[in-house]
Amino acid sequence: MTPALELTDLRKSFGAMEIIRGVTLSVPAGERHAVIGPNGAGKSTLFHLISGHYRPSAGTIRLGGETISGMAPHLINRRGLSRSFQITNIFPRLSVWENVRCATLWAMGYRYSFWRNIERLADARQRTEEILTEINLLDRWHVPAGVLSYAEQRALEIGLSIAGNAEVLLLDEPTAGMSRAETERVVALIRRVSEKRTLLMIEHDMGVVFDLADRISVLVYGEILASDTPERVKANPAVQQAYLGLEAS
Amino acid sequence: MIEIVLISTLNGVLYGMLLFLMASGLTIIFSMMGVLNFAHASFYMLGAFFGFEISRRIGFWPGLVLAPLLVGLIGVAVERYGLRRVHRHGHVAELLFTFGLTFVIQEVVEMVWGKLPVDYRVPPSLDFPAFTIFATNYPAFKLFELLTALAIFAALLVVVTRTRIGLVVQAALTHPAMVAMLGHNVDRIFMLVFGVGAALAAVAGVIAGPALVTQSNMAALLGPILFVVVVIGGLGSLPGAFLASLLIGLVQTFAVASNASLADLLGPLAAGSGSSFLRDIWNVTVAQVAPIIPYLLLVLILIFRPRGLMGQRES
Amino acid sequence: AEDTIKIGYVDPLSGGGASIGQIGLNQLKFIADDVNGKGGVLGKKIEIIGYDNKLSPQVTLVQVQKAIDEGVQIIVQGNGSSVGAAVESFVTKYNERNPGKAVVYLNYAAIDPSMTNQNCSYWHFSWDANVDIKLEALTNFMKTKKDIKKVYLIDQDYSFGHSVADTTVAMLKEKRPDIQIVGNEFHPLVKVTDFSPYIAKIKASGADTVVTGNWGQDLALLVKAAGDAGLKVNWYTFYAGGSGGPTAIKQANLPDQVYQLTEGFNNLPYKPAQEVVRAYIARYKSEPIYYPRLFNLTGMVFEAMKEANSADPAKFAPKLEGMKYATFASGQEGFMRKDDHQFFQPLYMSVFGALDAASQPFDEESTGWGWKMAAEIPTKDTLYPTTCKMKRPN
Amino acid sequence: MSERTGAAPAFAAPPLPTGRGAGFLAIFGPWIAAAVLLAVLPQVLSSGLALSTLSLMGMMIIFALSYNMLLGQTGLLSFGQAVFFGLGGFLTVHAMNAFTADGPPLPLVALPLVGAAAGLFFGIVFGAVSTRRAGTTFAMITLGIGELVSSSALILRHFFGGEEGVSTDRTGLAPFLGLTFGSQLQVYYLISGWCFVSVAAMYALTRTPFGRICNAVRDNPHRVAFIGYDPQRVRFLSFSLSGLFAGIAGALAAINFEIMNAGQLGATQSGTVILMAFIGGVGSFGGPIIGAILVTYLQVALSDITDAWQLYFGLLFIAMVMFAPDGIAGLLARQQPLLRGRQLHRVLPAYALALVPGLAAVAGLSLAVEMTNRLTVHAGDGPAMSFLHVPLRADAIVPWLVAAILFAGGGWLFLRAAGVARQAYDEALAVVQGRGRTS
Amino acid sequence: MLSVRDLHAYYGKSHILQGVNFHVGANEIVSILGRNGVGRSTTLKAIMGDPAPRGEIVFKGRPVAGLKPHEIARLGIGYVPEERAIFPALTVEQNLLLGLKPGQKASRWSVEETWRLFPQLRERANAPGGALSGGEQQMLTICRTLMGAPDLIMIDEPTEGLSPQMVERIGDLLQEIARRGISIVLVEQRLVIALRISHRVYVMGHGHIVFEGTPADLMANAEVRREWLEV
Ligand SMILES: Nc1ncnc2c1ncn2[C@@H]1O[C@H](COP(=O)(O)OP(=O)(O)OP(=O)(O)O)[C@@H](O)[C@H]1O
Ligand SMILES: Nc1ncnc2c1ncn2[C@@H]1O[C@H](COP(=O)(O)OP(=O)(O)OP(=O)(O)O)[C@@H](O)[C@H]1O
Ligand SMILES: [Mg+2]
Ligand SMILES: [Mg+2]
Repeated sequence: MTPALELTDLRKSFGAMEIIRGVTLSVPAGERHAVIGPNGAGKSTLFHLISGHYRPSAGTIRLGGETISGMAPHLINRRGLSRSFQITNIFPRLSVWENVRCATLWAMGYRYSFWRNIERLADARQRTEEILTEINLLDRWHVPAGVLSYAEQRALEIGLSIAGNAEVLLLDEPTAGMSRAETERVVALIRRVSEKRTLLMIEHDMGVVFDLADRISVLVYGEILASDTPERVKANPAVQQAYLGLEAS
Repeated sequence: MIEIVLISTLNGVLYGMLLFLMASGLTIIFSMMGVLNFAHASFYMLGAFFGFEISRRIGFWPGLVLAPLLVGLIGVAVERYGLRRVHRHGHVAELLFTFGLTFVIQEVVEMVWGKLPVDYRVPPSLDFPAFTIFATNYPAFKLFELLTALAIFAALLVVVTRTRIGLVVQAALTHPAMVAMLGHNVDRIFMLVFGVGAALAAVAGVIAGPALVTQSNMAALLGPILFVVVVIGGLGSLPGAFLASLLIGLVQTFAVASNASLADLLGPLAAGSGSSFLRDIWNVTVAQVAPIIPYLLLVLILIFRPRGLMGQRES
Repeated sequence: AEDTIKIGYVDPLSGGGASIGQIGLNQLKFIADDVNGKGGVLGKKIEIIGYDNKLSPQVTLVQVQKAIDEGVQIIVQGNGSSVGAAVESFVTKYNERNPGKAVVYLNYAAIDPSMTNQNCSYWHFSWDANVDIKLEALTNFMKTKKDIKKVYLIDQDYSFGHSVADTTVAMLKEKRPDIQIVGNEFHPLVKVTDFSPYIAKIKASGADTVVTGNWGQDLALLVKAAGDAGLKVNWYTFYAGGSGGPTAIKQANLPDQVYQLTEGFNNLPYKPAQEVVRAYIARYKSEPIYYPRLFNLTGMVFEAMKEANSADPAKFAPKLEGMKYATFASGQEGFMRKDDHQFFQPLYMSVFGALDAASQPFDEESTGWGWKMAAEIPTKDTLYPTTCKMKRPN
Repeated sequence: MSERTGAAPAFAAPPLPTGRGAGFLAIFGPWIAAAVLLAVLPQVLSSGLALSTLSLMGMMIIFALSYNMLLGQTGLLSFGQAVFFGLGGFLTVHAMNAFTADGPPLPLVALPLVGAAAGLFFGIVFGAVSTRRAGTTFAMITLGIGELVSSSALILRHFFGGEEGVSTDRTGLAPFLGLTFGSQLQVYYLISGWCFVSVAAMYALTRTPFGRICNAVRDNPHRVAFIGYDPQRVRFLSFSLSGLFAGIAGALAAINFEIMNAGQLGATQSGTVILMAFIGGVGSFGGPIIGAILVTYLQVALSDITDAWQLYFGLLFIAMVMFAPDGIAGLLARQQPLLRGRQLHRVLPAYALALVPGLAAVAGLSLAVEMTNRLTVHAGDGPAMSFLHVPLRADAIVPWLVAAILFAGGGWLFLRAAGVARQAYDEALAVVQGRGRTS
Repeated sequence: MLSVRDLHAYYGKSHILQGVNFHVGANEIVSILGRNGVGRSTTLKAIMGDPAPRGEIVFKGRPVAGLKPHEIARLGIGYVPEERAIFPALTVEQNLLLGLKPGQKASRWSVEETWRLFPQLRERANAPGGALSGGEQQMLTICRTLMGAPDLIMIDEPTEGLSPQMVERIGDLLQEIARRGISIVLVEQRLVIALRISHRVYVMGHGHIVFEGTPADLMANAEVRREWLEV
């Protein structure tokens, strides 16, 4: 079976600095895969490369067997890959409702349609309502997104990334800045939405990682140090030394 | 041939420096504060009229000092009591504010000085030909223009690179509250920057006033050419603006010197083209379009190099 | 029925063109006050109403409509051929579409030849010599100047500039084939701040005479750049006397080198005119009389009204056709040609420079210099045929 | 997950959108009312000037709305909108002249389609160049394009007719239902018909998926790419469609004035449309309509009242930008909850209270301006003048004192009254919200 | 060093802080804990003057309420915001230099010191701040504030987005800062680290302080932890 996502010898340099130094990784369909690693290791950069935000300097990225490296972000998204951002990235002046609805439109086939009344699109409305229920923002639907509290915005960020029903989902630190209780709710949500999808997730919260991930890759200095099951990664002394501190032990 | 090239170069440099003189204040305000200051030309006009008024009472040199000071103060007041309030509503609001200001300033100038040109003269101390090349005189006043432009360039360069004012302003564009919480008085710095920008416009006015025509419509006639200089140079870059001024000055001067047209280039083809519309395009000479070349340059540069010649950022 | 005769003056009264528009309005008001002081016309007072058209044809049309609503049947306009053409076409159509209440357009400065040729209209009368006539006169003058050898043309790149250039070339070729045209330059309208490169070109061409239709800032800056560079040529112009021109010539220090062709200037030795000029200057300080033709215009229209015993354009317009009139500036006779409603009058070449205080009392813009007679071109030397096929109302 | 433990939300959330259409009247009521209004207006305002002004407003409404498709909806600041207005107009004029002679018998009513096509065509051409960038870069490209096109207009004299422009005769075309469009009244109906259709079309456009994505691009173009849309494509489409409607407006201008000249595609016209949109309010669909009506009216009327109109114009804009940055529509929108909560009566007295000293201050200021104007610009007419029908002398001391007192006193009282009004507003709003919470 | 009494603050009409009381002694590390949205960040912002505070704030014996943010900063209060507020267009080094107050030349915390603490940042010295990774931005923002040589530093969620190892480093860093004579107000989500390094802790709920005590007191009080910290 073709892997959902396959990276081959992926590289990225900014000027003279090589940030991603030959990453090779294959994520089978349906897997929940976590990427961990020290700050500045290149995790977000890796996501930027996969989602088309940056162009790789070398190497290939395949999504469902199809090469997507160098494509524009919207083209990659249309091929079924969606992502969230580490730094909240929403539409601040649109209402929560419009935020989510906009994110559903392309996948529902409405594209640049300028002849249909958007309020009449029952399927988009229904999907929007579902998503808002999922992320627990239904009673805030009319509020401009920019007015939401930090945690609510983080939730909306996840909502935007799952609205398009993409096959492959990339989440960049979905629980950062959340309290324990909220983190638990997010974990439950991620578990639900990734049920029949492929999930790639960056996290520093080891609780979350070991809770969710089927497999973990450790990225250090732009290279994959290990890619294995949670237990074995935890036991790996190199990983312990390079990354895990007191908290995990 | 040598004569044309030499004279054109000289004229181009002189014109370029005049442009820089006029644009330096705008560079400061536009590229540092991000304010599309449409009233820049109005401050320039105020400078010219203040310069005229002072020079006919006490003389040109006091005018050169006092007029920019006065206009700078006006700029400070405009920032303090107007622009600061508008700032949070975004760039379009700021732009419209300065747009409204142009109307007010023009009308006030008309009320005070009338609508006819005033007799603003080159000071006698500079009213002589400095040198002559190929029987063409170069007046001392033009050299003075050039020197002032160079001096302003150098001074601004020092201020921008040696102090943190530039950094503070640039930082405040994205996170003004944070800059304040690091201990910088953002409000005052913005006020100063705007005041200095206005004062620089006034310097240009005092100097260009006698060289050009000092009249209540001089602001409107200046048009958007100064934006072209700043944008081609690259937002945030003083050397860029300097370079762009020179470039535009030279390009325009050399274009004027050329009589080539499409018809010359493609002569035989042109004869066949019957439509009068095409004939228009065909027969336009480079010289004819010289003053609109900067706009062409602007569009091309922004398309292919949106940062401008030396800009650090694209906004 | 009304006890006033309303004249609508539609010209720029704000913005860039206001400086000239305002002068025309002041002059009309001056004339109206004078006429009203003497009892008005047909026992009615003359009322001048200014309408600001911001030099835009579209705004002009709205303002003309407004004037008509307010009972104005006489529109006076001059600045900008684009505006003039629009008014002429509007008035013609208006009279066609609204028979019964005629509106007439009295043009004192729009000089595009098309207005009295292919686009001529019965409802349009023109008091300024159009481009063809001016150039006929100018070239007739140049014909006599044997020291002109090389002529350089520099004009604004728009229709008026092109008319000047094309017609000059054609007429000179016919009248003085020996004159060499050493340059024919166009530059964009009011966009040039530095004319030195153009001056360099003129200098390089070896011209002894420059003919230019430039006005306003384009003339002032051109002349200043010439002064700066020390270019010594004679300048033949039409609008050097316009606002800022005299100041610029003085600043450029070009005494007796700039010529201007007009239908009159203040220092013409004609007593009645000089007295009026004095009275005018006393009232509007430091403001020159640019438009002697406004005196001709009003004088002739008032006379036509008296002849027709009516202020209705439908009635007095026929009286204007062919009317002879002693012009304001010199008292010499001019006439309104019936074929195209173009007024013909003597034209004068004047030159700008230091004055002889006794015989030349009027300086310009407080420069101490003024316009002095260079030559008179009698009416007969200004005649130029028209292609107008006038459609008269039956 | 996002349990809010901080301040309780001020409102209970309104019911979710249902997507089921509101009643026929709720949707079409306002449109029918507008159509009726457009139809009967000339009966009420029947003077030639009123009809010309209304016609002018009609085309400017289209123009301002077309501009707001860029600025308000897509977040694109353009300095060259008049290019499409002008080119649409020029092609229409040429079409009119062509059809007059011996071309196909196209009625005048259909000619705005020519403008639309021209606007769309040039929208596509220039859009392809400019919409690759956003923000200031985009703004500067449009500035350059605007300047290039309007400069070329004077150079390419055969197409643009040089300075005079190109004129035409609208009655020369094939009659439509017996109408020749000679009278301004018929032209008014032509323009208002097109205005109605265009406004409806542009409104409908805001309620489509494309319209919403434009809003998203305005808010955060970067993120749009990650929900499947190409922000550049969205900008491009928006720009082209905006050109189309601007072209219609230009065509109507050509029909109305029967002349088109280079000034119509220049910076002044582009600046005017920015003013209209912003003064009316770019935040709502209706804002630019209000702005177009107001600015057009001021342009026509203000210069009659005073020739220092530019000063008042400028001051008005400065005041608007400083105190009502959401435009007039924004001010009105703020009264909406009060109106709906039936609390407007609470604030109206306070507003009136503020209005009186406000007017006094304005009167004081304009008295001073007019007297200055009389003493300087109109010195030749002598110092005797009248202000608000009161005769006075500009060189006397008393009027100046009156002006100073009116301005200073009125201004001071106004500031205080404005405080009161703001408080009254807050209180009324609190009452409305309090009810909203309990219901 | 700092004492806050009956502090109120509003965002528009909503009353966020409803009488907050706490104090910080010299060289002390004090943590303010609480759930999301209870107003911890707002407390720090209000002390910095934005939103405008009502109530009494005394720093080094001087009343601070009513002063402008830059004046407060110049008195010696440093603030590290939750959202980091890195200046994206400026380089890392320029970001640091902006931490220096006007007129201030060098300080106890120099650029060199930053490079020593976080060698990773030195490599990025000339990269634009906006290009930094989330964690690097966090390091930079703390160092930037330290450059201004504050006497008291208020840090909002410094460990957000940091790897476990780096969390440890930050903990050590905070202790070192305190040792150098700088008082610290720490707003933190991670109990482990907060409890490890704090001298005293406050727990906040709904706009006011609901618990005050030592870390040990808090560990002993299961009820507070359950009700106000959800753990
Ligand atoms: N545009 C860029 N230019 C220069 N350097 C960059 C750029 N983008 C990222 N980097 C550098 O690449 C490195 C990796 O950054 P990245 O954001 O991928 O880290 P990360 O693994 O996500 O870290 P964190 O956990 O802190 O978010 C960082 O050191 C960063 O400074
Ligand atoms: N700019 C603002 N405008 C309006 N309300 C705000 C604003 N900032 C914060 N709030 C509200 O104030 C309350 C307190 O916010 P604050 O950021 O202080 O919480 P916190 O305790 O720091 O929580 P978090 O863990 O989310 O950072 C929240 O309900 C939030 O929604
Ligand atoms: Mg990251
Ligand atoms: Mg917080």
